[in-house]
Amino acid sequence: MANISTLNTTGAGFDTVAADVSGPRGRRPKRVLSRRNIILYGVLSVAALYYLLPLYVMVVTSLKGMPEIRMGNIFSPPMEITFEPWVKAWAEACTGLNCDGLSRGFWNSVQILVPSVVVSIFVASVSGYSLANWRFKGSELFFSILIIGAFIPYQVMIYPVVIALRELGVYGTLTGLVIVHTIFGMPILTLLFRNYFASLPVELFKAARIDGAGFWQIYLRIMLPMSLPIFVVAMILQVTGIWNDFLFGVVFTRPDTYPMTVQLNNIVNSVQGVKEYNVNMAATLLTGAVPLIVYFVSGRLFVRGIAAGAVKG
Amino acid sequence: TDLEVTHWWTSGGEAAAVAELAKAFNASGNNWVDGAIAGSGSTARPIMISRITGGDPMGATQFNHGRQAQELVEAGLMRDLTEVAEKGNWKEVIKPASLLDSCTIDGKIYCAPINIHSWQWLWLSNAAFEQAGVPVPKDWHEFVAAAPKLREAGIQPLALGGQAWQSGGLFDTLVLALGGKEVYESVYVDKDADVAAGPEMAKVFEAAAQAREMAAGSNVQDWNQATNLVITGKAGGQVMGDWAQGEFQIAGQVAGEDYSCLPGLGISPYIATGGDAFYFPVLDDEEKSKAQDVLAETMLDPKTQVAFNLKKGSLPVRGDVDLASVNDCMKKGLDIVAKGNALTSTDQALSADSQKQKEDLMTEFFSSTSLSPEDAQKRFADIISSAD
Amino acid sequence: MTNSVSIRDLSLSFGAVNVLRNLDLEVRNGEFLVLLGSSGCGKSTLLNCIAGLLEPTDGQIFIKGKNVTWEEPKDRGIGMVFQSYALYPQMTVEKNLSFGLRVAGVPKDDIDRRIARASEILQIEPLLKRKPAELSGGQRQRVAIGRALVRDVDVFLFDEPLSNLDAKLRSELRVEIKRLHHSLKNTMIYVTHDQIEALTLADRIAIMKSGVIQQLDDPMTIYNRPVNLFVAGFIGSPSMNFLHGELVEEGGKTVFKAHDVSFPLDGYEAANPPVAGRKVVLGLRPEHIHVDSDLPGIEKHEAVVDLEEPMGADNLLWLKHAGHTMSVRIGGAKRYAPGTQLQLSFDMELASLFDAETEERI
Amino acid sequence: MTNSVSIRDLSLSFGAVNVLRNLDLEVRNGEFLVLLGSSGCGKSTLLNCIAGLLEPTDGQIFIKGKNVTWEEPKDRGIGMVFQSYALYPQMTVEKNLSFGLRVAGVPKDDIDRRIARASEILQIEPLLKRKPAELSGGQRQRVAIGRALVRDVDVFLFDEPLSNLDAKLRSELRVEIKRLHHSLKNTMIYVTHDQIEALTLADRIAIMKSGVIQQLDDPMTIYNRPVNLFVAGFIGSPSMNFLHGELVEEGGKTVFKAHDVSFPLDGYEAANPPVAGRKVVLGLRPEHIHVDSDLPGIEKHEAVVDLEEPMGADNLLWLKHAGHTMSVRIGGAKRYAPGTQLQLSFDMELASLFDAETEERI
Amino acid sequence: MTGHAPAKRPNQLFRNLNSKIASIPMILIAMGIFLGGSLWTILYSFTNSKLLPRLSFVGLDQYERLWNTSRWIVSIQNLAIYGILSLIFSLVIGFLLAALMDQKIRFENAFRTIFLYPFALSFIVTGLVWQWILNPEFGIQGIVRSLGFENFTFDPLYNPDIVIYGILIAGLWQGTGLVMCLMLAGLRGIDEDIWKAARVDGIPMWRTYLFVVIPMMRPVFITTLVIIASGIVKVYDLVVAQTSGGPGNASEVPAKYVYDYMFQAQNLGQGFAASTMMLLTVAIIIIPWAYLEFGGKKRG
Ligand SMILES: Nc1ncnc2c1ncn2[C@@H]1O[C@H](COP(=O)(O)OP(=O)(O)OP(=O)(O)O)[C@@H](O)[C@H]1O
Ligand SMILES: Nc1ncnc2c1ncn2[C@@H]1O[C@H](COP(=O)(O)OP(=O)(O)OP(=O)(O)O)[C@@H](O)[C@H]1O
Ligand SMILES: [Mg+2]
Ligand SMILES: [Mg+2]
Repeated sequence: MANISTLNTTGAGFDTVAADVSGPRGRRPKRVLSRRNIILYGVLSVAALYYLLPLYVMVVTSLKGMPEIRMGNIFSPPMEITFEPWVKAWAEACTGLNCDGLSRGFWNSVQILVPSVVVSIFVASVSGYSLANWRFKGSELFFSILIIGAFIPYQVMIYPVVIALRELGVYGTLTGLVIVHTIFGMPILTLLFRNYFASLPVELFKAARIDGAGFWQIYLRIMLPMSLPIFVVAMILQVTGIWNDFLFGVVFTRPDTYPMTVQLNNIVNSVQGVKEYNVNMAATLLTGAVPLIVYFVSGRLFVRGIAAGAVKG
Repeated sequence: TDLEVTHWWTSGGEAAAVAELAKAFNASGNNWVDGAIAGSGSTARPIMISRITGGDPMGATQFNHGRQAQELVEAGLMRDLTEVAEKGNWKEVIKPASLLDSCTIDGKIYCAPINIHSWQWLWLSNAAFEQAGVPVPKDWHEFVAAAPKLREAGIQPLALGGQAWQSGGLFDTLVLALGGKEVYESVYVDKDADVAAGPEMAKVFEAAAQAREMAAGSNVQDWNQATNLVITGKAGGQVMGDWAQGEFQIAGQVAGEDYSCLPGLGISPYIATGGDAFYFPVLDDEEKSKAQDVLAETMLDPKTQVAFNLKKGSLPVRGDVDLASVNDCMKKGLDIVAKGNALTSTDQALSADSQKQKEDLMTEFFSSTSLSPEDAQKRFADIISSAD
Repeated sequence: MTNSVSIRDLSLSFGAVNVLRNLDLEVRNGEFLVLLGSSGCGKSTLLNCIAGLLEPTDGQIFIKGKNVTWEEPKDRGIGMVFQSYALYPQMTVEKNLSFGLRVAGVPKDDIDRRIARASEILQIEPLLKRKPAELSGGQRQRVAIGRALVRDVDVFLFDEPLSNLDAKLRSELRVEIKRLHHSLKNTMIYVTHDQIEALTLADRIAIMKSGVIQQLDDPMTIYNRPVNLFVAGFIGSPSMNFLHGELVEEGGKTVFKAHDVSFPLDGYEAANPPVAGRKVVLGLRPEHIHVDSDLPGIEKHEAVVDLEEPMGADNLLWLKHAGHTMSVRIGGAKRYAPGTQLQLSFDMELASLFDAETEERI
Repeated sequence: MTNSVSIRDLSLSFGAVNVLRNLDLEVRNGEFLVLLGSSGCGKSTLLNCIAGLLEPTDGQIFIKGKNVTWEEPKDRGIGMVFQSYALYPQMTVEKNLSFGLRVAGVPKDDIDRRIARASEILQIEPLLKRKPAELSGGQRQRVAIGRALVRDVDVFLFDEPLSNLDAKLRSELRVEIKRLHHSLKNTMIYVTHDQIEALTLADRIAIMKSGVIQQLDDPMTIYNRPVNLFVAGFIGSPSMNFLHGELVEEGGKTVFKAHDVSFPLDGYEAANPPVAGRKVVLGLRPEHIHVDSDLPGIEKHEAVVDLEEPMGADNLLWLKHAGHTMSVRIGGAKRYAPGTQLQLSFDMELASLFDAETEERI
Repeated sequence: MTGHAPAKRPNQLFRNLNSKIASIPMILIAMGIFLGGSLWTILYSFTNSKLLPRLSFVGLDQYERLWNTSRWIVSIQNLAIYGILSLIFSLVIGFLLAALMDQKIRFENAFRTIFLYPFALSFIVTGLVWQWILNPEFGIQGIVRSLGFENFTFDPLYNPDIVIYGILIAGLWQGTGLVMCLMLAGLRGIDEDIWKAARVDGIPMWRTYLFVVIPMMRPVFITTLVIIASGIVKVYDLVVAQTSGGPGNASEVPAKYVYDYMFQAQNLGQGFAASTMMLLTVAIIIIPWAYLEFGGKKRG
């Protein structure tokens, strides 16, 4: 009685197909170089080339000396690798009278970046949480205005913002700059957070309310721990956005607190006769390093977070 | 005391000149905090204005001499320098007097002019003409005539950077050189739209069309890159203000030997002088205000004037300084100023708005042959008629 | 006996949609009340109103005699268990249980005591250190119940707590919840759309349809004496068989007549004396139709088997009888092939009769 | 009779996980075969292999005698219906039905004819112009079946087609699918984890556990003569009652003894003669235990009611009997309060006996 | 129990008080900056403010002048060309890449990082690099010519007719990675069974993508559209870094016009008028969409 199934199954139809037993069996054999694979990886590789080309050019150029650049073509690898452009970009390049390269701007940027990222993400996440879970009359209206705000060019808003900050008395301070970054990061971040929080089960929120948790307790103890992916997305967006920002950095700071991008602009745009392309490229790479590293480290979470937050509506 | 000074002097010659200013100011026991913003006035100006109107002004800031800062002064945001000026007897020493006039509003002086610039210079590369086998031109007409030869030799006849103000400057130079003083003044100073639409100006536009052909193919953006084409002999010539002088100097070239300069394009005895000036926003801090005064004084100090202008390639604003060490080109300029042949620059004559409109028109004109000289002149006349 | 939860004239609308309409409901102390209704009829909405998670548009809610209409959920003395469990995913089971208490600032040793008690009752002691993701569906549901349990509340609210579980687990947990109620004796309000759950668990069942309670009674009454066609059709699986016909006088007695077949109404307890000539609907439950039985004195009807659905313990026959299809439930042992001829007899005492127009029970 | 689908020695693994292990299965022509098993046992995987949506690691698949192991899904002569319906959401019902045909280049009038036929069979003519979002769950499911129907295939594959529907709809559509099979007479392979569906629909049921078929038989055999403990426990709701004990000699007969209570094995048909001294498990279905019956000559056992679950047509009693809990199904009319003393008698002919170690039926 | 006085409905203002307090920054930003700032801008667009905002009204003068300015017209045309092409190409390329990435390929992480990294770089950097690669002397054109193809011409940044495409190349390089990510997330969200159903129906992969999957990804496309579109309207840095609007004014864009006239020409009124036109365009496109997406459907 042990194997009733096997006894049963080899019944009636066996002989009709017995001759066929030698036919196809198991996995269909696949060639590694099938047409599909060639097209698939071919297209991907060509695309990858297009995306990598500029990076390659930047790296290669930054390692060449000026004479080689003037003669050779931009795609050829350096005949003689020199790190001097990097040193120069980091520590020696001049703008006006200051000849300490990007190094000064780096720390300024960090000092701007950290509070701006933290504050803007905090404000946006709390707003998104309010919008998703604690709607009140008019909240959707404010949100719609925010979303429309995402389309307004920053240049248009500079004047009103300057006036607003002046009235607040924080113009030219770090606080002012943090406020500016918070304002302009608000629309997209709020949209992300709102969608993300709305996609979390409402029951969790209800359960927490019944457990007696209030607005902040639910935010801090229930929502926050569940929202890593979306916070990663927000963090990446803000780090890249704020780090790469030039306009606000220059309008809302002073020379001794200029962020790295202003220094970069100064190096790149201060032409002493011939453009020092190698130094420019080194400076560019140095400036882009922080967001690039953030990307390489948390890129996988980025996609997950996008899937969780951006795509649902 | 620390004093932050913003400016957009970041090219080689300019930076060296600024260093002289800073040295002189630091010698007075203060500290020059450099706030250079690279690019050009168009990048830097909004930042300066935002900061001044935002209530976080710098200690001093460069502005083009002229009408640009007028509203800031009227809004009471700029420091009154009348006392300093009187002490330094600026009214007497500053030549031409029009420079100080444009700093003067309601009888009070609000800025310190630091140099004289003039646009009307043609810079020529001797090497380039040698290579093309033509003598170095003596005026614009010869230059135009030599252009085909230069092309044949693979040399760009006229170097012109892509920034809008360069096209505008080139055109104004042509107006003064080819149209003459009367046309220049009736168009820009009196804003006479009839003259602007008239036959004299039509000739200028014809010449501009020629210049457009000569400039075709110069793929550079910045003015000093264009100058560099001349320095290296890749281009025959460039129409650029006297500040180009600084670049030649840094490159170690000698006027008359390596390069030639033709004020008024070698045709007109006149040049239009404008210049840079420093404004000093009103500050709350007593100490800083004092330092501002010191800086203003330092800027007009004869020694500083010489040191600065030598590096910058511009002319000093004082007629009483000894310029034994100046080179060939600067001497030519000084002579013209001394003769009183200095006219008002378009920066002073036109509002920034009209300037910008004119620049937009010219950059469009110089970059694309699809805009005919006739159409361009029509639009030019419109701008002049509505100019203020 | 005081009522545990009283709902007075409650209305709720989302925009233009009236989800609840002037609803009154009294839940007795210690009662197990089940809200039963099809999807979208407003059960969850009502439960959320009681819990304070939704604000009613109008009306009042009393819990233990206190007007709590505008109270915060936590101040109402209720605990709630959700269909999706709604456990805090990043906390251990223990943390999940204690969260509410910690928020309320209950002393540490009190918390421990309560958790110990709840986890003993629910037999989840070994799970206390795990996170929800490491639990099976049934265990999660138990923890969710535990979360209400530790809070020592007067009223338990359950919103379809078993819907996400598979059939086997569902029937097991059903028994557990019933045991829990027996031992705790708290008031419990339980929402479901599964009638088996409703019938097995409830002291009383409230059957809802588009925001209105149709019948509120104990399970036997609901099953055997539904007040209207909706309730009759809703309860029972497979559904009650409905025969459309009319009442006629036949031999001095009022009988039900449909498709030329007449059913004497002997034994039927009418609420109002049936009037001949009225269009009515006769409802007969599949298990109240007997096949080939030899009960004497009862009229027999001919029918043909159309389809047979063996379900193990029982066997469901779909019959063709005088022009309509009828389902009949018989024991699991007997089998009938499609096409078989049968004799039917009907249990009229257990039948229901409804007015065809008002759909009310006669 | 030729077999419609034959599976030979099929294995499939995802990486290191062996989901299917050397599985053999023959499905007869026109047969309705149900694959039943708990979640994750590999039912869908097997179905996907048959459909050609997954490539087996080893083994062969024949459909209508043709080796299709390496064929594309569309060339296998199969149609498939998914749990989530998988309708193309932006196309009308008609487009949904015709999409595959249009792509295959079937002539226009042929398409129309097939759609007309399918929609008539499934009664979805009025829905043809609607989009899936405008359909109810049951209607969607019908359209999904229609999509397989128009393709005129030999074999229908269903992957839990009713799981997403509510109980009422489920039981209605169940009957419809059964009717469909009666009228089409195609081979159908139907995956479910709902045993009621399996029992009512199947000609034969294959019960799976971790990728291995445990028993393949007709529903009555599976229900009444499960081959091992797993099958016995899996089928039937509420579950079969299991009593752990051993076989002893008593008065010349082998009897089952547990907790000092002995059950004579009169009438039990053992596959192998039972040997005294063996540890065994006795399985009794709830409906095979009789309460207070007056059947003569059968030993009576005392029991106490622990809990009662009225389910309308039946009543489920949870009893305490000699140290273990037992469920008993009785008619819906009789009620027993908890604590009531009862007399039980057992239908040993319908009982099952399993070896405690191998868990196989004795 | 009727003896109990009915509890009073609490003041609506204090309902969800914490939420309202927490939303104050959002409200301030929305109303104060975005709405207030826009209204302020619109108001001053009717004045002849120069360097500083002044309330001396001149009616529609600024608008008249704006629409008579060839540079503005060119800017609008450029934005339209850039916007439409950029939308189409980012969606097409982004989707194609995502579809390829979705084929269970090896090295998925590597490819994704490669496609996405440009997004981490600023427009300034992007503009600079591409300006260089597209430079006719030592960029692609120079290289190809030095290989012997003397007549090869590829100088988009110096040819007024195609300069906007040169900017597009750089813009796409920077932005398609994000689009790819969004699309990939969307594709991963498609029910597996749909694919299976299509295979059983014998529908080729490309048709499944075209007729089944893409229509199902409507929400993803909308989100992507918002993100791309908001970037397009704002495009400024890229142009400045690559061409400064040149050659001539061939690559001018509205945002740059606004900026130049506000700060360089010191004609705030003109800048504000141009801003207002941009705002108006945005509003015409966005408000109906925002209403449908967020206003229409109520809480879930
Ligand atoms: N936030 C809301 N906005 C608008 N309508 C809503 C909202 N919440 C629920 N509804 C509507 O109210 C009605 C009742 O919903 P409710 O959730 O109470 O139903 P239910 O009986 O619990 O159904 P289910 O058995 O599916 O859980 C439904 O028609 C639903 O569409
Ligand atoms: N793509 C996959 N990769 C790895 N493991 C998988 C994959 N698909 C299925 N499995 C595993 O194979 C086993 C069988 O899955 P299958 O979907 O066939 O189960 P099932 O019987 O259909 O269950 P259900 O009733 O939940 O649908 C499961 O343990 C599952 O985790
Ligand atoms: Mg509900
Ligand atoms: Mg499955």
